[in-house]
Amino acid sequence: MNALLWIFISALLVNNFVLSYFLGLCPFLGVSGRLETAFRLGLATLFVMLITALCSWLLNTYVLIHAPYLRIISFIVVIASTVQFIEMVIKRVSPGLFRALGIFLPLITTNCAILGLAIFATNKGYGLIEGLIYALGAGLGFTLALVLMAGLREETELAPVPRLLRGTALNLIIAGILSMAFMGFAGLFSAA
Amino acid sequence: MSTDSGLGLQSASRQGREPTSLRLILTLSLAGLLSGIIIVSVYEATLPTITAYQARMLREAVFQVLPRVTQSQRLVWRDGTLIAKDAEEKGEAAVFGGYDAGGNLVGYAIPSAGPGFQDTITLLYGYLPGSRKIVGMEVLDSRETPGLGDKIYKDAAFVGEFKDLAVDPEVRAVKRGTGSAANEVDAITGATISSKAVVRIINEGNARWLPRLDAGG
Amino acid sequence: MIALSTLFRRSFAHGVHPPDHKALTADLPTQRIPFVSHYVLPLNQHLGAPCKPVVETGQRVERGQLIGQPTAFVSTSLHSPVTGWVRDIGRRRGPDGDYRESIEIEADPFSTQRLAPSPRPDWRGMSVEALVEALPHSGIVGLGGAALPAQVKYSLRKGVRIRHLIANGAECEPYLTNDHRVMVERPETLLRGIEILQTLLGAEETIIGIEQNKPEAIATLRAHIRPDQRVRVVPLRVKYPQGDSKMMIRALLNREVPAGLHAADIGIIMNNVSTIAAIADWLEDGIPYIDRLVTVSGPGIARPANLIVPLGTPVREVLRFCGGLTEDTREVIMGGPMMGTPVASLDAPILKTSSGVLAFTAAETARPREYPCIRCGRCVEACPYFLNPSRLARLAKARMYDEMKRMNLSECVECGSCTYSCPSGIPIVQLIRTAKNNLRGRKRAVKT
Amino acid sequence: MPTSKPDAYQEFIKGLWRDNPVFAQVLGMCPMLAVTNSAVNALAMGGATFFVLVASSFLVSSLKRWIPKQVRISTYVIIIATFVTVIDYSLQALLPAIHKELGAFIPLIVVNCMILGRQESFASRHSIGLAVIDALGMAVGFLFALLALGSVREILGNGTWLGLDLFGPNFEPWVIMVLPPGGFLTLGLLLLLFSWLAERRQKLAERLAEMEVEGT
Amino acid sequence: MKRPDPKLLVQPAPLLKQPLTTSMAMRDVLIALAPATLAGVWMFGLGALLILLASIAGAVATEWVLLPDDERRAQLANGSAIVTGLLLGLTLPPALPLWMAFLGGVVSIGLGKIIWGGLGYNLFNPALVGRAFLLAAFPVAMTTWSAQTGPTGFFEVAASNLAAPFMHIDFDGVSSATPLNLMKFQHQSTALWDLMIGRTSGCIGETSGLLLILGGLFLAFRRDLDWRIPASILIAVAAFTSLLVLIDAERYPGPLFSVFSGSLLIGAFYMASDPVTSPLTPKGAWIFGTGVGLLVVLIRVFGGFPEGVMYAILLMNAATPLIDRYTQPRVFGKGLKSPRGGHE
Repeated sequence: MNALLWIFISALLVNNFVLSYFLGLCPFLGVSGRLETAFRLGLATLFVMLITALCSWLLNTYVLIHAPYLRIISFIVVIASTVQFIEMVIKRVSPGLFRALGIFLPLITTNCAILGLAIFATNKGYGLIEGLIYALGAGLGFTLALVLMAGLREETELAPVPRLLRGTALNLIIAGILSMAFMGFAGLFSAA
Repeated sequence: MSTDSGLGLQSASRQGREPTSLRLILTLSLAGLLSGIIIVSVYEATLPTITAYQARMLREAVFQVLPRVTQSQRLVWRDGTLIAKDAEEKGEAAVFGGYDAGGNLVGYAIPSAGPGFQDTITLLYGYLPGSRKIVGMEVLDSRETPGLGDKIYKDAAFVGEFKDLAVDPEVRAVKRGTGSAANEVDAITGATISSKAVVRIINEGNARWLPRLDAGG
Repeated sequence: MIALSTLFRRSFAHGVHPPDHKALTADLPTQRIPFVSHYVLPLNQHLGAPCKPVVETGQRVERGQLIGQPTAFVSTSLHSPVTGWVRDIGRRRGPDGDYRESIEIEADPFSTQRLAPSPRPDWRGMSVEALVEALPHSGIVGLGGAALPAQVKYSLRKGVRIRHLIANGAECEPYLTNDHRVMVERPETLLRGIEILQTLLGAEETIIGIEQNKPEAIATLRAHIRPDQRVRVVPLRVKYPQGDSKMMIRALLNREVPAGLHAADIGIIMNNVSTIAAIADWLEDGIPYIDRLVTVSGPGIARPANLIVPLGTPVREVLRFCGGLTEDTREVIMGGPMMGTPVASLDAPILKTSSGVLAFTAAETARPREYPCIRCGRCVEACPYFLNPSRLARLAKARMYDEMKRMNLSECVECGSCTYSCPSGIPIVQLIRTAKNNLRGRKRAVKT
Repeated sequence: MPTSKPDAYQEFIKGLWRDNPVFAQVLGMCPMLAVTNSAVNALAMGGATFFVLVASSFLVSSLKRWIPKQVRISTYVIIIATFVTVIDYSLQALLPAIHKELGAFIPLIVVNCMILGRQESFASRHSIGLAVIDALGMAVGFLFALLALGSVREILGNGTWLGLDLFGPNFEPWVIMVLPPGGFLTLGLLLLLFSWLAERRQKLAERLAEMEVEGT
Repeated sequence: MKRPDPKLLVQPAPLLKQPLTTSMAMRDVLIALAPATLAGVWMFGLGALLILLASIAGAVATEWVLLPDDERRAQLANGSAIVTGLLLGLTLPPALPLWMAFLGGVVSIGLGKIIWGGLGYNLFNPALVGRAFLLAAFPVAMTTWSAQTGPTGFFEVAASNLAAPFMHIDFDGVSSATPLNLMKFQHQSTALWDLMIGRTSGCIGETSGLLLILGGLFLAFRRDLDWRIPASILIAVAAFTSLLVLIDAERYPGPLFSVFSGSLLIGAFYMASDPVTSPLTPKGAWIFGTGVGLLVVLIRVFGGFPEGVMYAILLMNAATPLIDRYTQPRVFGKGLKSPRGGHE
């Protein structure tokens, strides 16, 4: 139980995918302009992460044990096709959800946070449950970082930010400060 | 932003007519085949070097934590006994037996991992079943704070604490200068959490392995 | 104990406490200013459509004679404040420096200036609809500042039953004491007007809300209310903007008028005490609205006063009557200091809405340098409508007007509490006004 | 993107500065920030990316006639993933110490938007020669950016450069620089520097143009 | 009418103005901090004073260099850079090298304020941005505490204070554990009265609990801060720690210790309540303060650091735009059932 809690907290806060591992920076900087979209992208990513955790566990357990050299290629192929498949299913089953998440799904394919999740979970040797908890923490952590960032960025739009800084430079510095703030979570529950 | 400019979703209308599905599948299969060939050949070419390197690193680590050892053997716990097993299997924990030149068992190198200050700390420590002592510790992997937490492997004094450490009743980390008992480790000033994490990871390793080693050794 | 009772007086939430400065004029009886030679009467002294002149240049007019008639439902009449001749009909500078179509009248210096009798309607047995028909002929507008033609409030939606009539005697703007003088000097007229309106509307009760810094008005009115009249005087906490109709209703009846609706929609009609007195003058004596009660005050005025001023009198003449401006005067305001407008020229005429003429010196007009908003939240705690002025101002500066609309920009009544309380000296109300104008302009552009 | 008369030199040079994938296009940041806590790691990551980009561009441009557009992205991904696997194993065999440092981030080259972007927008539309030159330019630009970032972080964060001790043993390192916040902050400030330089250059060019007009 | 009309001003309404300015608010903060500052200097000696001066100098110099010429005078005059520098200095350990304090001031203003567009637009507390930077950059120097010098050693400036820039610092013999360190790593409590009057080691300005409360009450009285924020922080900390004490009184620190130890009071009264970086709405203020309080206890008790006030405030700063957004009070007259189908 404690181990699972730590896996969750670690992925959510201590080793936040974006702020500590720099994963998923493209969407983090690209789609954090508006709070609504940021939140939706976060949820879509969380969803795909959970599916990816499942798939990568299946791959690890049944395929890659025999052919470890196919790791990278099989992960990326599985992620891409999963995203495509999910897209089709959502479109068929829930058009409302599709309208909400649809445009983000293709973006998620090239989100390194997803591939990173699969690779890290493999490297850490997580089982199915641990992998799912890890994905849950990572996805929620990604959403948290994205939503916080979006809130801050919407605010900076009203500010007389120096012209040369406006855009990615400022966003990176904001991310840096956020990342400093998240350092406060270091060691959280590790001694529990 | 970046993906737009990067992926450039503009349609490239080079092909005149629609290719058949068969052709699409064929193309992808060919690509897969090609990539498979490349990957497998590189894998085959590099595998011996990689395995050799990994084995050497592991051996060196074992030698590091166990003195007077010249060879080691991977051991797994199965059906109440320790058996020698070189092939790794998923989900199966192992220790390394260290033997001297005469083939006599000197001690065990026990790997253990657990949460540290920042991320998981993986370490290996040497244990002598005869005297119930830890005789060496090496951190294999960690992301502790540079300059502070990383003293768990950079600070010779701290690493030295594990050169002669009793495991009974349980290893304890105490403030520097106050520890005198055989089972006490002086924590690093300013990196108490990391020091305590190391001790806890060792205790966890002990809890998992010592009963087995004492029983099946 | 007064302080303690103040604390528990009924009021609305939020608001500000500017010093009231009413002692300068509160006890000065009203005086009639002598007639002057020229009067300028803009045709739109009220909200809605300007009235249409019914006189020609050169024509002789009597005091009280109709010179402009309403052109729409939201419009009202204009009567000559003097006996004399129409000199010109053309564009003249209004108080805020804009040019308005106006009738200029030269007073007949030898006239006795007797009021020409107007045909007055008989209010007894009148229906509310008939009242709405009659009021445009009086020229009366809401004298609390809105300048909405008086009949508009009384055109009730179908099925609405009025339970309460509220007489607004709050007079929450600092310096102004003209409503106060009406209540002190003409309680019978006011109560008569209340009786008439209460009867016509079939209202159960009338409440006169008065800020408790006017104890004389409270006492006088209480003394004059007959036991058979269902009228109460309720003292209110001294707080700006207590006179805002929705805040007044909140304070008196603890009811919230839903956004986008009017008081009448929830069965309440509220009029300023001066308006009610003017309605009584019209219905009882046939006096149209030609004289305005003006408080002349402020540190720049030699002799502050409460004056009865014929409409159209130039501010210069009003000031001259009060001994002129002091040397250090920097600003002359028409209306109250919170919502009034500074005049660009002393030639500006007194309008139906000119409740005050205030002269401010450098001490009052000095503005600290504007600093960026530090989100201290004083404006948020000041806004009686629970808006977020800090954010609205920030959005206005970034020209994000649509976002402002989402933040309920339209609910702002521009009372000025936020700007008053802002330590960074940000002209929040002005920014809000700009945004409203911009949105309005855009809507118009879409329509055409 | 395709110019009417592509000039090989121009194609190469643009990736270095004007269209620098990191500083100008802000692409491929995920692997970049994570591994640039030292110049050596930055070089290794840059080198790996260099190999993957150039090799993929070569292959894609030479195969472009046979790749149907419906499956082109999938094919590119397969090609890129193949080369990433190749470099992953090669590094593991040849430079095991560095591979241990870069660890999980080598596979992430697959999703470096910059690489896929070059295939889609350039390599698939140009001749082999141009594609390779473009890839070389971009890869060198990427390497340069990584090195710049890694150098700043290593020098301040560790007092060394490429492992060489710069300030002697008494240097007090700025640990934050090798931690995640340092990556964000350094890249942000480098971007600021880049846009400042770019603006200054543009102003200079405008001034020169004005002077020329006056001169004629 | 001999005298010409005066030149009339035409300003937009309202034409009255509350006599209150931003620089007055900043002056209030300086006044409120004065007792604790003096106490800190008295207890930790001349070195502490030098640190305060260095961090203020860093802040003011950065503002001077980075502001455009026409803004300088006005921005410096409002005193916000001095407040930032002083607040930063008060949260630094007394043995810190002066150059680090100066660097902290530079970062506070540079990354904490200027890049956001200057005063009023920064989304994180500038002093804490500077401090977080220093703590991440120089973890050892920032967590080495010296004992109080007392009046006799007032003029003895520690060698570490005067360390050369960029050079390694020798902290031999200056180490002394703070109450929070003692609690976290050795489960030792400190006498409450010592905590209240500041007879402990710690950051320069954080030790004198009672003086900090005094200044905080002054600010609350002057309405320079939203009393809800410090109130909710203290309530949350006290409530959370009481709960923990109920679970295991041996293991967890009690509420009074938690409130008076570390930088909780200076953080609650002077940093979390910084209006620029905290929510505007009353409900938001409660949420913000409660969040800070919970995070402080979470980090102190379950996290890796003995002290979490700085991180807690920075994290809640990051959440402030979101809090503000979802706690807008109901606008007057909105959201009511409109009788008889209103015409909205």
